[in-house]
Amino acid sequence: MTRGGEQLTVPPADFASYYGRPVLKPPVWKYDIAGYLFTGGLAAGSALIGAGAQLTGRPGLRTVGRWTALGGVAASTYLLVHDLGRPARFHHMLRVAKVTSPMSVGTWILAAFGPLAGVAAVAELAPLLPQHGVLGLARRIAPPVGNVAGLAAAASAPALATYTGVLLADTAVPSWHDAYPSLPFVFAGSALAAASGVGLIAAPAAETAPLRRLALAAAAIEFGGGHQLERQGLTSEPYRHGRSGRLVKAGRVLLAVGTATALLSRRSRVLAAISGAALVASSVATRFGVFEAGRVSARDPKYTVVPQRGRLDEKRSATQL
Amino acid sequence: MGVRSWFEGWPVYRQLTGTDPLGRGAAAKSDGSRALTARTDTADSMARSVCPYCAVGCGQRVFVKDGQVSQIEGDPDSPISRGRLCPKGSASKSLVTSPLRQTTVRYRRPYGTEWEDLDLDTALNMIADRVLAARDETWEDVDAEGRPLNRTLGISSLGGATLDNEENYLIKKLFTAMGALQIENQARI
Amino acid sequence: MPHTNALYGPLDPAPDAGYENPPPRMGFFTDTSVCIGCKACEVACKEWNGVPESGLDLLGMSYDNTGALTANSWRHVAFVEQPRSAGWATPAFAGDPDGPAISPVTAAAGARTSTDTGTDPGLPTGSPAAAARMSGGPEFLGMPGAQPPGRGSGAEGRTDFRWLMMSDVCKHCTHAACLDVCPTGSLFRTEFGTVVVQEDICNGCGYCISACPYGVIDQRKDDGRAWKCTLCYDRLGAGMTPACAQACPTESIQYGELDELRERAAARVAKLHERGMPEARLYGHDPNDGVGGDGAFFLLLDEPEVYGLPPDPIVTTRDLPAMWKRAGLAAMTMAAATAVAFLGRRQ
Amino acid sequence: MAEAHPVGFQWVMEAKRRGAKVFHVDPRFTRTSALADSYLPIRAGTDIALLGGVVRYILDNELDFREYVVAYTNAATIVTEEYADTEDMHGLFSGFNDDNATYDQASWRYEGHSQNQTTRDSETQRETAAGLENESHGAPVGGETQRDETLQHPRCVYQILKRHFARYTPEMVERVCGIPQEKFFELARAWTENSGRDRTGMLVYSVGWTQHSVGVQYIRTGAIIQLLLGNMGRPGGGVMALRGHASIQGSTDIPTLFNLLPGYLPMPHHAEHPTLDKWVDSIAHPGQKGFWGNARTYGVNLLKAYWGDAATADNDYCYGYMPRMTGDHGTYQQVLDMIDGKIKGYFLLGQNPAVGSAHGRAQRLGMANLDWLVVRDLFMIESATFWQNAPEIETGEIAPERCRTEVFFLPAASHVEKEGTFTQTQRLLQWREKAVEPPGDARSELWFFYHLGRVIRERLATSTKPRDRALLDLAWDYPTHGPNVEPSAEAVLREINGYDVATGRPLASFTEMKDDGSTVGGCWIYTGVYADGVNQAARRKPGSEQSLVAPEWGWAWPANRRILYNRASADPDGNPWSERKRYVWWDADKSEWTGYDVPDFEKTKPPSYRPEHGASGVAGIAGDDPFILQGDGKGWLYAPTGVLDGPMPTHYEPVESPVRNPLYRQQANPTRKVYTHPINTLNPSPPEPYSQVFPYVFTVSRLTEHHTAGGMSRTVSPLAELQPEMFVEVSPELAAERGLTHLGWAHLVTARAAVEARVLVTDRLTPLRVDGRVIHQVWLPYHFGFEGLVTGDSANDLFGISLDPNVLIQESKVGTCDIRSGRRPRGAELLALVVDYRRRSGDLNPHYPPQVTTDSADSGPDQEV
Repeated sequence: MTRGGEQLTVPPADFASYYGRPVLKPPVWKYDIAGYLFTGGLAAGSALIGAGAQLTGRPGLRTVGRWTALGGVAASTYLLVHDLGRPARFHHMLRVAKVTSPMSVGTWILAAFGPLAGVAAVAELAPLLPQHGVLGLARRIAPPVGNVAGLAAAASAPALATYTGVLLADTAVPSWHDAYPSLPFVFAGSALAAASGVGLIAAPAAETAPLRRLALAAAAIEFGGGHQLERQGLTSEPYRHGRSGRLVKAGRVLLAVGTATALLSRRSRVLAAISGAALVASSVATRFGVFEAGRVSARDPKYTVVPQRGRLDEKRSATQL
Repeated sequence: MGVRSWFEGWPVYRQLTGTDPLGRGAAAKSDGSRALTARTDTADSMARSVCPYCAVGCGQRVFVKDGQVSQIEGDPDSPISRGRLCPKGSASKSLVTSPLRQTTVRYRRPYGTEWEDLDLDTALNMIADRVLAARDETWEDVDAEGRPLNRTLGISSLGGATLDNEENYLIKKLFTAMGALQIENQARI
Repeated sequence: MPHTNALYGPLDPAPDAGYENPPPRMGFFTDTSVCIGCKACEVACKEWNGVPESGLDLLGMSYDNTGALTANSWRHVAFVEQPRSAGWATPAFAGDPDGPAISPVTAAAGARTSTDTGTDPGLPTGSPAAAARMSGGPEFLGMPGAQPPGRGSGAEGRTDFRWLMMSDVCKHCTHAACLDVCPTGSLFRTEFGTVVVQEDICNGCGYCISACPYGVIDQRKDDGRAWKCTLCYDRLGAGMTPACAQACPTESIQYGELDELRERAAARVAKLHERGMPEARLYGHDPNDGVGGDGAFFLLLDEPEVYGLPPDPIVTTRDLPAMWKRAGLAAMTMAAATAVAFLGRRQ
Repeated sequence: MAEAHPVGFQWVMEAKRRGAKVFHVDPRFTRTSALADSYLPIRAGTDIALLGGVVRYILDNELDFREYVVAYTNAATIVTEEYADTEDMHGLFSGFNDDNATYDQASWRYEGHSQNQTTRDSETQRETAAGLENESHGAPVGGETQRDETLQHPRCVYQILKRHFARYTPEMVERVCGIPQEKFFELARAWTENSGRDRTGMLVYSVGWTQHSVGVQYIRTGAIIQLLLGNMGRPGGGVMALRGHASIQGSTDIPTLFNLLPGYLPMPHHAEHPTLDKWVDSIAHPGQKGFWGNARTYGVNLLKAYWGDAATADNDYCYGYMPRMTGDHGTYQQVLDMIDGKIKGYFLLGQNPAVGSAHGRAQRLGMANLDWLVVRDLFMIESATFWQNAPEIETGEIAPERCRTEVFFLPAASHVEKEGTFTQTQRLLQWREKAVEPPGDARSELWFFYHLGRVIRERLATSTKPRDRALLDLAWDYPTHGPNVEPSAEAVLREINGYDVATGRPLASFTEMKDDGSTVGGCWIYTGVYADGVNQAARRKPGSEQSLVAPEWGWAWPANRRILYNRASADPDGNPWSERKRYVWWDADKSEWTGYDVPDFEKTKPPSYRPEHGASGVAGIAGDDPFILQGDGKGWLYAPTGVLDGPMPTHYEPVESPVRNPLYRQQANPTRKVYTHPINTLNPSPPEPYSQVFPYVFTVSRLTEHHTAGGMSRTVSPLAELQPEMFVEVSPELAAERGLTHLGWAHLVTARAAVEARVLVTDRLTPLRVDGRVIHQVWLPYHFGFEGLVTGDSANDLFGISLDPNVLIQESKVGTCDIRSGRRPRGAELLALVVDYRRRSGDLNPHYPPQVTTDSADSGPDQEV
């Protein structure tokens, strides 16, 4: 069977299962986590943009980047805690530091990134402080502190944006695990796209040139690094079909549209805003699509049994030869 | 707890300084896990009993803590069951501690539509009254030919087969002395 | 330093987890060839561990009304009615009369087992394809494992009939993904080499649930935390046998030192082969398998997937170094892309 | 066995590991079948045909253990000329009396016996379930017999047996049971090949076997096979009854049954037992051989235990106080009497007849027509709430405001809240220690009856009525203890054991009992359980520290013997039959019987002992007669008396059957107990017309996950969830035929009731080819009722009441029904549906299939006669 010139290699779905029930437990994560994938990425991308703007002297963009980073990380924290079965025990995450646990690694990244992003953003409030007194001192100290914090946050931002790829991939969920080479790139691209999108909407038009290039880069990373997502055999099926497939596809289309519009939007605020919205929407769709694809793949025993059975049969025939 | 001991109890510290850098075992063990004991070890007493379900007669050990049954499991000493129990026998603790168990006397008066409460002693006396009345009302001294009957057919009883031998013995003894003949048991069924 | 096989390959897990001079690794060998499906293991487990009720649904999956291992069922007895020879037995229904094939209506209704209850066992509502398979009718593709009981077509198919039963449990993997991904250290390796959730630590992040390649560990809805078999860690500490193994009437569930159990299992398989049961095979016994061997392994009489087990699970953390590499690469790409974007022309 | 007695099944698996071959015969493929080497599906109610086929196979091929059979069974004994077999009488034996549908057993007697020693006519025996008395001893028969040890005499039991079972051919087994011949041969071959000098085979049944109108004869057939193969009294042999309730054995040993007193002494009958002498003579049968010669001793000791000091030789030990039977006072008669308003009060003691007894509707309507009802249970069971929640509320047959029954619910103590003994299925008494006090008002039965007796005696203290003497003279002074004033169970056990009146020394054995009032003993077969003043039932020496027989764990009656009649494990000379099967043997050096178990024989009676002519009682038993409680010391292949429906088992169809008996013109057990009462109507069966209105066979039994009527399992969450709903198992073929869908609803209809259940379509049920027809069987669990965590219609509602004549146990393992898709109708429409079926099946009057059908000549092979 071919579609659009692409060979669909779906093996015959002839396999045994226990009353058709899933082998795996589908993830218990609620949409909080899909949302977090987006907000975390947005925060990371925005921190990078904030730092870039800081270093290249684009104060408006810097402010937008820093505030978006703080907003993103605050939302992320809320979503992560909200998703816990026992939210009051959030701090147990800090009991251990485990390199084998992407979530532990992510916790420590967030623990570093969050305060830095916060400091950087709060520093933007310095002009509002009175000139004199203790607060006056703060007004003078804040900008350099904010600058250091902003750069430090940006330094940890790429890790924040990409570790989530490992977070999903380091599971038994077939469509997530098998996509481990692609997911960090998809998420890195998606993070930059979202952050660029917010910048395009909110930053002064004069300062948004890097964002257009960044949007293009985001698209390049997501398409280039993540093109394998839909092409890795049976377990990529959920990225193409069903609701999850439609979401992923929508993400791709929106990314292309958003990037193209961004490149065309030099003089137009309206076009910039449209492109920004498309880029943000692309990121949301991609995150929810990837999240959903994993859940689908865990619920259908086919994605667990068929590849494993194939592997086993291969092994067996190899030992028999 | 001092800051130092708190810090030294922090698993991350243990990871960095101990034998478990990946935080997989020794470093991650919690206070709860360290304090864990089997409740059979901490029971106040243990009674040796027998499963109440089928007639195989599997040995049970009944552990008691603070006057409550805390665990019932197979008695490995039993040559019959060798410590094993089926699902019913394994559920014995749930049986005896079930929240559905009735623990007070309930009374339904004639033509009543609801249960009422009744004192145990009152109930016992009311039952004694009714037994004696029914017995008097239906007493048969002799048959048509004058042969002794010494009985009442106004009272029936049907017992389950989870009754103890001692209980069955007293039931039969009392009913026989009372002339109540219609005493039956699951053994008929 | 972590062992070279810390993520994959044969490993003695207790020393790897920081225990010096640990006791021998303990485990379960579940011999399904003598399982009578009595479910004593399920009940004994619940009684000892105070596991709550897991629902009062008639599932129609033979005598399995538990459905799967869940947070509220740490042992699960699977029942498979199969028109296939058990090897040594005389055909169960040979010579019985044949009748008309089962009606499509029956077949269709047969597939309808239960409504979706989140992570509880239920219809795969998230997967229309799987749901379609289970609901029978024209879409039914004839996959044997998805057949509801009674789907067989009369005496011919039933002549060689067998009823498989198997008590499933947490595998206590050598390489336990649930443990490794746990961000709180709630899941930990005991000195006996078993894998246990520490209920005073777990904050219900749910990561372990997605990580388990066997679909064992699960979140308890009203409680939020993750739960699974502890191999009765408290009893082990007191030198006792886990509740399920102690209750098991036919020694289908055997508890002991893993090394010894492996030897016993090998001998049992050899014996069954000798008795004309070539279908007997071990599952999860091999330290070279994808999870480094299971602490709880099985003797099965059919392919693992027939019992709802993954045929060849590989611990996800085997690929973790590669994943981190890809993430690092992506992160650097991201940083570089940002730098390039800002270093470009001002307009 | 795996299904209902999983822990017992470990020993089957142990045997299987060592190479034993396991066969499982059941109407449905169960968890036992799954582990068996071979499974034989059978049409419910045809076991005698299958086992009869095995008997014929053994005799035809001379595969019996001849040395054992000649020496230890009555195979060589010659029967009178008057005896006529079913072969000659269309399925009836000689002596049938049409008027009351019973046999005069005189023509069945041994040659040379003037008459059978029973003094009781068969009808009285049936009414009083006299067969139960034979649980500890054989029916009375004279000891001196004429024998032909060549087994060639045409009237010797061996030849009679051979002729009787001649028509039970493999072809006939297939026609009757639906078991293919090759499977039958596999079973017969394995059974015979694994029996004999070096090997033994065991027959295990669950007590569903007893719930047939020919239940006793089922077990008789099994016993005949085991005797022919030499499997009785030997290790690894026997007929093992798997009883379903903890102390159901104890409940017959120390009975709460209308017709028995402790130790299988009969309850006095008004006509037969007017005096103590008549009573004990009717048990002892002067002149008879065996241990029952001492019946007077056992009787006097019981009376002394009951009435203590008041019981003296002068007043016949208060024998006159005993109530007298006049007929059938069994539980089903009682229920019908309740419906008719004859019974005032009813005690239910841990029993749930609204669900557990046959014809649930009759049970509930009976309870709704009492003055008062006392329910003692752990949980609010259906039998306590019938006035509130019974299905009859919906149909309008019971309305709370019109139901006068006064109900007392008294909470009972659980097994861990009281101490006492159970007698388990292997006759083993085990003492339970008390773990905790019962909660709230919960009390033991011991407490309740002790205090009820105390209160009643206090009320009557001043009475002068003669009828109250029995209560006032009763020995009722048990020590009490604890906050609840609990009577001492050990004191009761000591009384059951018996003691010397003068010294209070507990008796060590029933042989120490005296018939002069100097000893007391409540249950002679239990004497020894308190030997040396030690509670022997409480012994718990670990199994790992003793021999396989484990004699120091608990205590088994009689005299702590673990295998009955174990003298048969040695050959007539007293040597083990083989080294492999060594168990009990004669030690010539010490001149005594010895072995792994307590020898079930007089310890010093040598194998060569021969009784003098005319010797009676124990002295009449020869040194090579292992069956010491039988009148002739032999295992009975043929019962010259005592079994009311024939000296040998005969296949009769169940009372409700869709099939004409392929073996004889006689359709069903002609001597079965029938209750003609408006509520008890039965489905028509061939040769009557309209049997096709109820074309399917249904059978009920247990699930591992539940217990009997569900009072101890549907109320327990970890069990309730494992089998949460009432269901019916049907084959795919029947599902197709009746349009039933998996997990859909179906309802089953009989002339009594319609019950609904979820459908499980399963390959484990199979249609059978019976006499050229396809017969469908369905299976239901009988655990469900309307109270508890999980509820459902009760399967036992479907049954009518027909009883086995020997023990008055109901046929509740097989019946006929129709099955329809969908839920049953509700309310009045439900009654209308049942009425409609009755109308279709003949007429609306209560219907009872004819007892005798020998004049209906439409049965196959029988037409040749």
